[in-house]
Amino acid sequence: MELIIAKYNYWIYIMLMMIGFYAMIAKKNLVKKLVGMNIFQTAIILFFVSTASKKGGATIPIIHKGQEIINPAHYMNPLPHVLMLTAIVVMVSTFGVALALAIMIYKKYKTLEEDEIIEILRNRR
Amino acid sequence: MNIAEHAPILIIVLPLIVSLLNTAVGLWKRDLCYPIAVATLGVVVLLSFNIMGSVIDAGKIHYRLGGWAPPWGIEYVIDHLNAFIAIIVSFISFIVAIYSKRSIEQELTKSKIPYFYSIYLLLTTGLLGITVTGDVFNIYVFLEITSLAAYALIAIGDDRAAMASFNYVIMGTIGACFYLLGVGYLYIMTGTLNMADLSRLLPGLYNSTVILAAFAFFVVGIAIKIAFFPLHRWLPDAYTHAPSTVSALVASTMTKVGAYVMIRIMFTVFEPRFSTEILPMSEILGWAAFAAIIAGSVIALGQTDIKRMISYILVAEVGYIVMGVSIGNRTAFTGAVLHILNDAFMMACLFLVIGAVVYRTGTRNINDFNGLELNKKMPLTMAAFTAVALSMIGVPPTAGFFSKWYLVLGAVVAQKWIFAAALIFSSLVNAILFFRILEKIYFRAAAEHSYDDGHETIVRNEAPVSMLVPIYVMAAGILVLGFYSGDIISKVIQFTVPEGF
Amino acid sequence: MEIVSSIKPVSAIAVSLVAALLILLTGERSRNLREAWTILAAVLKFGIVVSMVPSILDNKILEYTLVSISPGLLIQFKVDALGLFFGITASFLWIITSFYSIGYMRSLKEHAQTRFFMCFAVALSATMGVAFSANMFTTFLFYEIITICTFPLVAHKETPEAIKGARRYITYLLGTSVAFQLVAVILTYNIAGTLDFSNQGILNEAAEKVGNTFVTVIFVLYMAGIAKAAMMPFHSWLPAAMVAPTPVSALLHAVAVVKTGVFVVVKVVLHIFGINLLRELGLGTALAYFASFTIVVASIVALKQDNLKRRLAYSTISQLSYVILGVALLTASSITGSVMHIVLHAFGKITLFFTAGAIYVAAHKTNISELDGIGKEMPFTMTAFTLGALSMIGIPPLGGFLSKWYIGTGAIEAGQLPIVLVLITSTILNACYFLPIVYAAFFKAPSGIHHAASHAPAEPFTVKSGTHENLDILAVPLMVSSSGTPSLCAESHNKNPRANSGTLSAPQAAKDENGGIHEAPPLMLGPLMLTATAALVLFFYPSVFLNLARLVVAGVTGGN
Amino acid sequence: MTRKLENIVIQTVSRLLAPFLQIYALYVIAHGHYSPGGGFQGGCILAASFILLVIAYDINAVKSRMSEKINTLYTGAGVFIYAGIGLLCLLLGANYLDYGILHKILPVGPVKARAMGTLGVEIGVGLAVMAVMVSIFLNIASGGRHEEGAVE
Repeated sequence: MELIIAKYNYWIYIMLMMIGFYAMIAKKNLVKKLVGMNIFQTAIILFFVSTASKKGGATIPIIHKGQEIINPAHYMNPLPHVLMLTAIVVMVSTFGVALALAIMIYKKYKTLEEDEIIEILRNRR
Repeated sequence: MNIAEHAPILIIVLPLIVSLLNTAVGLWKRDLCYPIAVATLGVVVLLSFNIMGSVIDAGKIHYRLGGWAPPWGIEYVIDHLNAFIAIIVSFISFIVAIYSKRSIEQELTKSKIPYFYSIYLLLTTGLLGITVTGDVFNIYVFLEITSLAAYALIAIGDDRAAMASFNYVIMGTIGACFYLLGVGYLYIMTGTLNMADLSRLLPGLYNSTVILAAFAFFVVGIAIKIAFFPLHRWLPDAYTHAPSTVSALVASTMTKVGAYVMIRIMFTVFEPRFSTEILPMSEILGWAAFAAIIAGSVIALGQTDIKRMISYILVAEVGYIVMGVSIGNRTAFTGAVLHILNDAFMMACLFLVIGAVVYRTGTRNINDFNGLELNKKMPLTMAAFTAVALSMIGVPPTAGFFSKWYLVLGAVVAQKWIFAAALIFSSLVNAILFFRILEKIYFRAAAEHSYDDGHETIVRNEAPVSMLVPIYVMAAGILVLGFYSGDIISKVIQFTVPEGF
Repeated sequence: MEIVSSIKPVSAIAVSLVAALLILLTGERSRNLREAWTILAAVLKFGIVVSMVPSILDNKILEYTLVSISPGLLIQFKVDALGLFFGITASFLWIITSFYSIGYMRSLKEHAQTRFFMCFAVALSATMGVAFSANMFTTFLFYEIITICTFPLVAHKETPEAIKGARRYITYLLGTSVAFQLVAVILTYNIAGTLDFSNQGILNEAAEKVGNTFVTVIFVLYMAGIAKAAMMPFHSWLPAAMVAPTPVSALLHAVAVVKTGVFVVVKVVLHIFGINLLRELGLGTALAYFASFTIVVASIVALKQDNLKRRLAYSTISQLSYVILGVALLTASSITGSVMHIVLHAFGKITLFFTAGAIYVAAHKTNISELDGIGKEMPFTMTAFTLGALSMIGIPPLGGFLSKWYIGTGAIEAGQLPIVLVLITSTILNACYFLPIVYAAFFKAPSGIHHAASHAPAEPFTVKSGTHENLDILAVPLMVSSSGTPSLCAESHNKNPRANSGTLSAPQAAKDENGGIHEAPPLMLGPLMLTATAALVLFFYPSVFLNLARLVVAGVTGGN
Repeated sequence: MTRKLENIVIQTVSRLLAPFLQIYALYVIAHGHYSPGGGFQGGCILAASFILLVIAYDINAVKSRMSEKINTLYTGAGVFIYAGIGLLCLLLGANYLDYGILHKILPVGPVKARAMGTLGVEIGVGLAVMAVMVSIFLNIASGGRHEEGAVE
């Protein structure tokens, strides 16, 4: 129990990730798959960002005017945030491409259900 | 500005800028996109040779982005292995770009052509980025640039391409996210993303389960990206339905670059000792590679679509490379790196040839080849195909033989007989596969004979020159590279072998 | 042994490669020019090969390194006596075959002649490569090239049967070489660190290190991997490959391909393992008995073949094992014999194939049962056939006798009397399946043309190295077995072979005299008469080959 | 998507809100180099303002201002600004993206020049991100019919 509480951020991210993973693998609807993908990626972003925080009122790393001594303990680690910014960009682009593909698929098969599409492809062959 | 000094960044920035300029140019004059793209890639090829030259002369190159010293800034580190892969990637994308003109004009609407070249250049940017960077997170970014470009390029293929590409998106994203998780765990434990820094800090942490988990995430993530058995399902679909130009590019470079990342993670970020002893990933990978080779070869036997067949062979070839890496001795590793080169050439050439055939005849079905009289219609293309086929089987003196030689020898040195057996088995299966096709191309049933003292009824319908030249560059590479493998090994590959092998 | 660097071996290989290119470029535009390239290359090649003879007889070794793949792994050529021996045979027979195949292809109006001649030239190139290679790596390389470039030749007719045959051909040859030979080569390289042929063998030290079982496994892999030698059970590609046009069968399946196979076996036995090691392990004897089995069984199978070419194919299988048998006995005489047999069988068998092709072209007959009385239609062809058959059986004064003699002597030297028995049995069987053809051809017809001539008796012969007491003992069984063949034998002797020699333009003249004569075109007849004659002449003047063979033996046994 | 949502309240509010959104976006872009914010975030907000207009009105309202052609040009220009500044550093003799060197052409010291260089990059990134976001949205919202010669 203590393990769960002490590291709750990890538990949350793992749960989210598994939800997303489940949706990506098991859902038949393509858009649901994409939603799952988004949850999956968000979970990872959450994980990264949560690792950046520090206990004891750490804040964003902005240097106030006149402040001379910089104590790293007072600031959150900005690097994971920056990394995740990049990851978000990647995520958005992936999502964009995936949606575009979903639209293409819909135009072609008039459905977004995977099994129906497979059925159509099989009949076509 | 000293070009040689800045070559590592130029090979990335140049295609990146040109890729977006190209879309703008495309609005103004569509026909300019092709020459611009080809010229850019030509310059990139020269630059990568330049890099290789400086690496051979002076050893590792370090390039600090923005002048920030590592581990704070992003650093590009180039040693023999990077330079080698960079040359392969840039050269193949250059050659395939030359080829692309005619086949893309046929497969794509005119207004899309600028975008095609734009994405094409982006893909190259991503691949080269993965190759030169010395930062694990940077690899992720470039990996995703590459993948995104590939998703888009594959989606413009035939009418089933969209679905194939969609599955690829799902799988590719899972792979990339696993990789990202690996990066995250490493960062938590060490606080750095720089490869050199990581390799310095990690040995003290080798017993931590977090590091083990990170390593496992890395390997699985990359395994998805390179379509390593049993995570290969997306690849045959995607590569089969992609336009032929794209198949040629992605099949020959993406899996190779993925394999490169695997080598980097396993042997640079982590020490060979870790990958082979502490977490016996090598052992696992070796057996998975064994399964990949067997399964890839056997499934390929059942295919009638030639592109799909080759895609499955590619799955087996990926198995070759991973097996060579996982055997873990100097010879096998040499074989694996050499095979990266040879397989890139072979795959590119195969898909280019098929592209030319599809361009002229419109069929990819092996059974249709029987009546096409391809040896009369496209004798030059078919000659090149024969050369590649022999190389795939591993017939000396083609290039494929030499890498296979090293791989089998490596397996034998390591006394892993069953691995050697798998490699031999796959050669034999390839022999069946390709001779079946060659037979269909060259020998027809007797009823269709035209004794050639009369007039030839078959019109020669050779692929256009812009396709033929790239095919021949590749085929010539396959025939010639074997003879130079001695030089390649002594000048380059022997320096890529990790210490401790 | 003096080692001289020389470009000659490479040029001998390159000349037909260049020719192949020229043939391809010329194509169908000018057939005469295209064929001229073939002839020119053949003659040139032969010239180059022959020009190496003096230096080799001088105890020199010509060497040339083409490219180095990695340390200890070179593509290197080294001409020694054995290689030259094989080189001369193959290049000489190429000249003859070229003429023959031009005649054959043109009279049958075959398709894809450019491909045919091109592949032919490349095959010869690769054969030279095998003959002159300095290490097992180079050998393997050219071995594979031969397989690949003869594949189109076998499938030439492109009929379903041809494709089926070619498929079996490639399956056996490529399959075994990749699955077994390559593994064997790699294992050898792994434990010995080198692949260079050496007179003492290269595995001696390694054998102590890795143990005898391992070496035995390698040996078995080699023997299984060299399917070109057509040892049972990897023999069935050879009959299957008989779907090829006859010139292909003649040169490739009597000379280049199968002889490459046995040549590589000889190389492996003598220069990879070495006589001493094999003796120690007793592998030589095992191989000898294995080969014996092939000899006898293939001969028996040949008996019931009705297709002429198939019968010849089984005969080849059996004859090839003679070479292996000879070398497996590991004695000086037997090795001499087996090396001699490479060339003698080549001349004899090529004659037989040429005649088979001639019969097919002139009379369109392929089965033995149809050949009754063909002797009067095609007297010259069938005479040559007779000569070839006699040489195969090993009846003096034909070349085949010499090699059998030496092998037999070797068997006695080695104390392997069962092998002598095998030789005798096989000789009888050979007679059984060849002589009926001769009989049917000449005598089964209502009015046969009798080549009445006195039988040339076996001339007294002297074998220079024959200091062995049991020569006479061996001579008797061989003679007896030849002449004791049921009733047919006497007839086969009743003509003077020399009367027909050198009659290149004979058919036309003959045609005027006998309306019944319907011979094959002169371009085909010439070569087959020539080789038949050669089979005969070689018996009387074997000196060049014999000297070379002795050099080989002297090398591997450390001089005698 | 082409169905019109004729709602005067929404339309007016959106129209009023858009400029403020854009100003805010510019602020985020301009402060990226020394406080939270930056090109990507700003670019997204900028794009959001256009997307808001699409939702409130319809696609054509925005398309007339942000055609595919202009989007493409903006994207190209944005990346060119970003990479160009990096290359400028190269030309001036420093490493790629080493903005400190820009003091040679800017009337400020190396430290300020670094800040200026970063600002320039943020602007480029913001422009590109805005254009790409709008472009993605328009394309997907119109189901690929946004521009002629749609992907088939």
